[in-house]
Amino acid sequence: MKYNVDNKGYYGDFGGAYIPEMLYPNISELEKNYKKISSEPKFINEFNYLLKQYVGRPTPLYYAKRLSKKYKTKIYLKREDLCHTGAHKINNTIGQILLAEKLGKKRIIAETGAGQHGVATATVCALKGLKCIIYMGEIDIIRQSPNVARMKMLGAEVRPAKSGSKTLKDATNEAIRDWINNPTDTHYIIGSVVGPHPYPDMVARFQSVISKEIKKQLKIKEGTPFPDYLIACVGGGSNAAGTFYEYLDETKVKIIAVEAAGKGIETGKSAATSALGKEGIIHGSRTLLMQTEDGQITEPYSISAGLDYPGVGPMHANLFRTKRAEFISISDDEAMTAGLELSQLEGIIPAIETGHAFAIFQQKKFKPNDILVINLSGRGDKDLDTYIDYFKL
Amino acid sequence: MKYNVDNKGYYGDFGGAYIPEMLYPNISELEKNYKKISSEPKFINEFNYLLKQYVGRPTPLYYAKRLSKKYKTKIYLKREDLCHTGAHKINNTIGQILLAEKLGKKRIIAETGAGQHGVATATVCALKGLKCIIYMGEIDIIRQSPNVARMKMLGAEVRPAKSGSKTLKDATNEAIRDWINNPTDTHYIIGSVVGPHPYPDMVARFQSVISKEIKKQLKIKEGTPFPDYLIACVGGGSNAAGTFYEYLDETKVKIIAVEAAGKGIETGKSAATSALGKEGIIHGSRTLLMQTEDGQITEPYSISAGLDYPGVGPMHANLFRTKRAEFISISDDEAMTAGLELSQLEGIIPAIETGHAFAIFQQKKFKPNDILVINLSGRGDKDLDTYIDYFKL
Amino acid sequence: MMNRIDQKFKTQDKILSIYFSAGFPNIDDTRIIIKELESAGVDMIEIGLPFSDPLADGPTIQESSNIAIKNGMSSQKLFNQLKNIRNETSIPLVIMGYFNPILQFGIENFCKKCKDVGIDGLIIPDLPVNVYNNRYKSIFQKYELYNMFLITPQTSEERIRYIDDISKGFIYMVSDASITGAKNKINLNQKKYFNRISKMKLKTPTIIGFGISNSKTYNTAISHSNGAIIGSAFIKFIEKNGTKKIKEFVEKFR
Amino acid sequence: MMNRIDQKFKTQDKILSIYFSAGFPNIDDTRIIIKELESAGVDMIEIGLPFSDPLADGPTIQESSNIAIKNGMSSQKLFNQLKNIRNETSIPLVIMGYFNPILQFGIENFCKKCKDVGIDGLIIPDLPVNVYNNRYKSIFQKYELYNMFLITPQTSEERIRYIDDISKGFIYMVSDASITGAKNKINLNQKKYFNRISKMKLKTPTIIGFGISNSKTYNTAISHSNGAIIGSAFIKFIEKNGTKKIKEFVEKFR
Ligand SMILES: Cc1ncc(COP(=O)(O)O)c(C=O)c1O
Ligand SMILES: Cc1ncc(COP(=O)(O)O)c(C=O)c1O
Repeated sequence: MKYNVDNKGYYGDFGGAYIPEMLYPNISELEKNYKKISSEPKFINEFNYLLKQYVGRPTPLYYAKRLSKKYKTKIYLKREDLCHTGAHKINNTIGQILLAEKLGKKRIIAETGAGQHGVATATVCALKGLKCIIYMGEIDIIRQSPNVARMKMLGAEVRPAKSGSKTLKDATNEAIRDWINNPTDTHYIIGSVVGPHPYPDMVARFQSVISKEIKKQLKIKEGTPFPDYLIACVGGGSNAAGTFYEYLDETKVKIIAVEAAGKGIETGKSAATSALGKEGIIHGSRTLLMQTEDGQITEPYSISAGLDYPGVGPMHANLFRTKRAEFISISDDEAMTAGLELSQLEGIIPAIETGHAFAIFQQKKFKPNDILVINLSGRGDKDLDTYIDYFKL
Repeated sequence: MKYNVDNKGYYGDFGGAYIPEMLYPNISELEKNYKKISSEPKFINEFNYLLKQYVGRPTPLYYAKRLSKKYKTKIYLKREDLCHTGAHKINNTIGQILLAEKLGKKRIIAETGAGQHGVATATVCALKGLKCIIYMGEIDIIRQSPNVARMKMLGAEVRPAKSGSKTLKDATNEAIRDWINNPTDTHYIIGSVVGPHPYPDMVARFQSVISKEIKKQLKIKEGTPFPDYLIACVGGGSNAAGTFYEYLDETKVKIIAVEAAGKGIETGKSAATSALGKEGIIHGSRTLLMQTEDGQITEPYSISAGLDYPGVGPMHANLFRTKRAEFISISDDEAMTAGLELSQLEGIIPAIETGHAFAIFQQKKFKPNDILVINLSGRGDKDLDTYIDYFKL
Repeated sequence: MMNRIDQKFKTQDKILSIYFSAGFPNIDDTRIIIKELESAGVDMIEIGLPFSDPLADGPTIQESSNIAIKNGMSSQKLFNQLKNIRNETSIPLVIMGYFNPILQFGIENFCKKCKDVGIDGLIIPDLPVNVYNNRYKSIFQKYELYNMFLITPQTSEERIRYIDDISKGFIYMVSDASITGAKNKINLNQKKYFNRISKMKLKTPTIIGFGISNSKTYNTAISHSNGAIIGSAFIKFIEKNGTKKIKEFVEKFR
Repeated sequence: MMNRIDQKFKTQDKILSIYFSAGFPNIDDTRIIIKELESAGVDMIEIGLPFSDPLADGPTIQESSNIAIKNGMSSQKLFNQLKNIRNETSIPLVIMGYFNPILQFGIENFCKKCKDVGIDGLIIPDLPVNVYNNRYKSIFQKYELYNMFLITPQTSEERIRYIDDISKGFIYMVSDASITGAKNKINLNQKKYFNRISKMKLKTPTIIGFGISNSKTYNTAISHSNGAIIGSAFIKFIEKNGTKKIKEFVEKFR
């Protein structure tokens, strides 16, 4: 596949594993094993079993009647919000926990922004009886407090990341430091298609179930597996990677990746990596990231904790550079408005991350016959306080 | 069916429609139409379509490995927590909103305790673009605040019920009063198998999808559609009714209904209707209810807003009186402990209502070969504050 | 002996009936209120048996019921209070109460006690016509108690005819699609409804209740029916003024 | 001319190397610290180029990096400060920094500037051996810069041999599975690891770093290797005492 990872771990210019030597044994253990283990029938069976019986897959591809009517086009929602724990994140944690088990790991660490990945990780750790430690930025601990409570209920320890912007980037730093300190018994479950190879590819593979299902479901509903547009929000890019995966090389399917503009691209309070980023290294991966001229990583800003990240996964950096995908920046205000609209038109309260994808209609028009698939990456239960404050409900 | 409703609207001694004349036109309109409309192919198709594509049905019947191991028996969980909005309640609201649409109603009212039914009602109203007003006890508004936020996001108006114990019973009174005041344009979506005939039967029918699915799923997993035990918590009794429905007359399947003992049956702070109740009339139905010698309805107590109701549906009153079901009372403490245990053993945080069903293991032993199906009626997102406070997490 | 209700309607064209919650404001006000009402010239009295969850009542009656229950009111208590009431008054007395407390007391027992103390009829808003007919009618008849039914603007003509047919005493015309509570006005739709019923020429007398609060609404009501019932407005009055000035209240309607 | 690092290892058995974050505590302390360290008798200096997200560093170095960045430190600034440093000192100077700032500066440009000011080598923790080999080695060689690699207790024997093979200057032995940060003790497992490496008789000198904080840990380290690097402990010291008493700090290790 042209737009997928090559056998060196790169997507075009992007990717690779820019890691300190301390992580070399872990990363190379993974690199050597992830494809082999995850293609064993036993693994596939258990993965599929859990996705079906535990996560509740397949998630519906739901035709959004009232939204379609309003925007005069055909809109399907891929309902990842219906996954156990409320977002696509669990597809990946199920895969990785099985891998960790096979690798004999006893202790799991993860970073989290919105807390969805933290909850998804704590969940699979409870399921498998493994010790679980979640790093989360201090600011995110406050703005996503329901998810902090969930992690604790699930028996995980939540450790605050107090450095930098105290958000996702810093939580990731802390998780990596933990891994360096605990190289033998610990598996680090990264929550998006970021980090050193093989993480981006591994996470994308586990998330690819999303586009596999879309293909089948759309075929039944529209007679073709190919929509005109695929639309997903991009923080690190895992829900987008899952949505695009099977369509990467089907160039007749247009791909739109939606980033968080925060208070606006020009305001210095933004997380729109494609618009503001340059090539560089973040968290072990060569990709696009927001940085100063000197190469210091910029502190991003978005109202949505899950998009508040100064980089994107290397797959997306490549989709941007090669123009395979169109990148669109959505402001806090646009995302919030879209979240409220989806709630009141379709009875589905999206995560604020997801709200960004639905704000596409504020910037782009579609034709009546266009078939759109928007990934409804997660539900908004974690964001209720933010919504209520914002709209003074 | 012996244990199901008769053609006069009674379950044995219980049921009927003890309503003020002001409600007669509404109730008789419903009574005349509910079976007819809900058995039209168009209705069935749309109901099934929405359950599948919007709600995410069928919900899995998940074999709880670690829980089974701990309690040395075979435990299946019916995953209603995976339904859109997080509980079984939406099965019923989907059915009723379609009915309301067919009856030409423009305004929807509902009562809610835990807020799950309120959210499920607000959701289907958003989906159909209908005005929605939810009555909720003042105390429940506080202890289930996430659900209040969700209802507001969905465009519903939440009206506090300030009388009596300020919980579910009082919210139901207020909703009935609203209906009396708005007899023509309004449909009242009752959230459980309570209220005047035809509500108990109508709600049970819409919820019966739960046991229909269990039958099919268990057949595939265990070679028989018949478990040894069906277990569900009972507030009004809708999740239990849905779980038991297809098995009511299969007496080889033992039925256990779990009630909220609150601080203990003897403490005066309880909601264990079967243990404490006597035959009487509540909310238009002849059933078991907690009351004083003089026939004043007692203010119930449970830590769980959805079980904090002084009555049970007439179906359950009859199952109790005829001994078809075994009724078990679970205290606040037992329910909370069971909720935490399920979270940490299976990675599923249940609603506190649901936690009561899982506390069965604190009171009852099962044999290694017993097949148990427990209805996991809802997820615990709405209860996080209560859990965190209780366990000082 | 003819039922006092029938007697009243026979001898009088327009009836002023007052509702109060037994046990409110004070537990022992029942007899006082009845006597005051009678001496003020009221024609009929509805004694409210308080219930914790009065579905058809607005805030005023709900609140008075709660206080009455807290004061210790109950079916037994009420019967004790009414024990020798017929030595003192011959005004028609109707008990209005929800079904559950009556059920707990025992229907037959309740009816018997009613007869013993001289109650003329019952209004049980949540005991529907058909349930009454099928299950309880014979008991009521045995104790020579009338059971009065309600009709509302939504009640179909057919059902009104049916209710008229089986009714004794009077038909309680709920003035509006509403729960109880004092209102200031009777609107055009209500008048149309009153006229519609009026034209049906029912055999049973009709009394209009719910929302009758002042002489204006009262006069409109009685101009379309055989009488009117005042509830919430009276309860508010005695809440404020106690039982001493009941005459003042009643005079406004005469 | 022989690389100053090689020269140092040739002439001296055990090497004391000190790490500091350039721009900390004050932006213009760089030259002062270098001169103070040299005159205190230190053998080699690692100049930390601060980075916003130093993955392999503990709180002390993270904090000093943040302050340095706030003070205005950058690659260009550092090169400006080091412009005539070779007029003043001949101590081996190594820049230790993360890859992204170097990449932004331009690898070739960075290497050229290093050569211009007289830097002897680089330690880039997040530039892995194979990436260096495949993409950047020729540039480093062109500017006669050594690139030093790390090994850890988890590094396999095979990989150590490989690293030894391609290494110049020294191998940076990370003392433990850990990020940087002062520790009080070297434990038995660490000693076993030091012995294991020692027995491998590598061609490249080894220096032990991470967690060396006092004379005890220092002495243990140098008894198993060719030297030790002190970082966090030194940063804590100058944070507290400023740049005036650097001699005091260094004396403790001699
Ligand atoms: C619901 C939801 N959508 C999207 C994201 C962004 O992550 P990614 O870009 O990896 O999908 C998050 C992150 O937490 C999320 O919770
Ligand atoms: C998750 C859950 N389970 C159970 C109940 C109790 O209701 P019922 O007995 O009607 O199922 C509720 C009520 O809100 C609920 O939210």
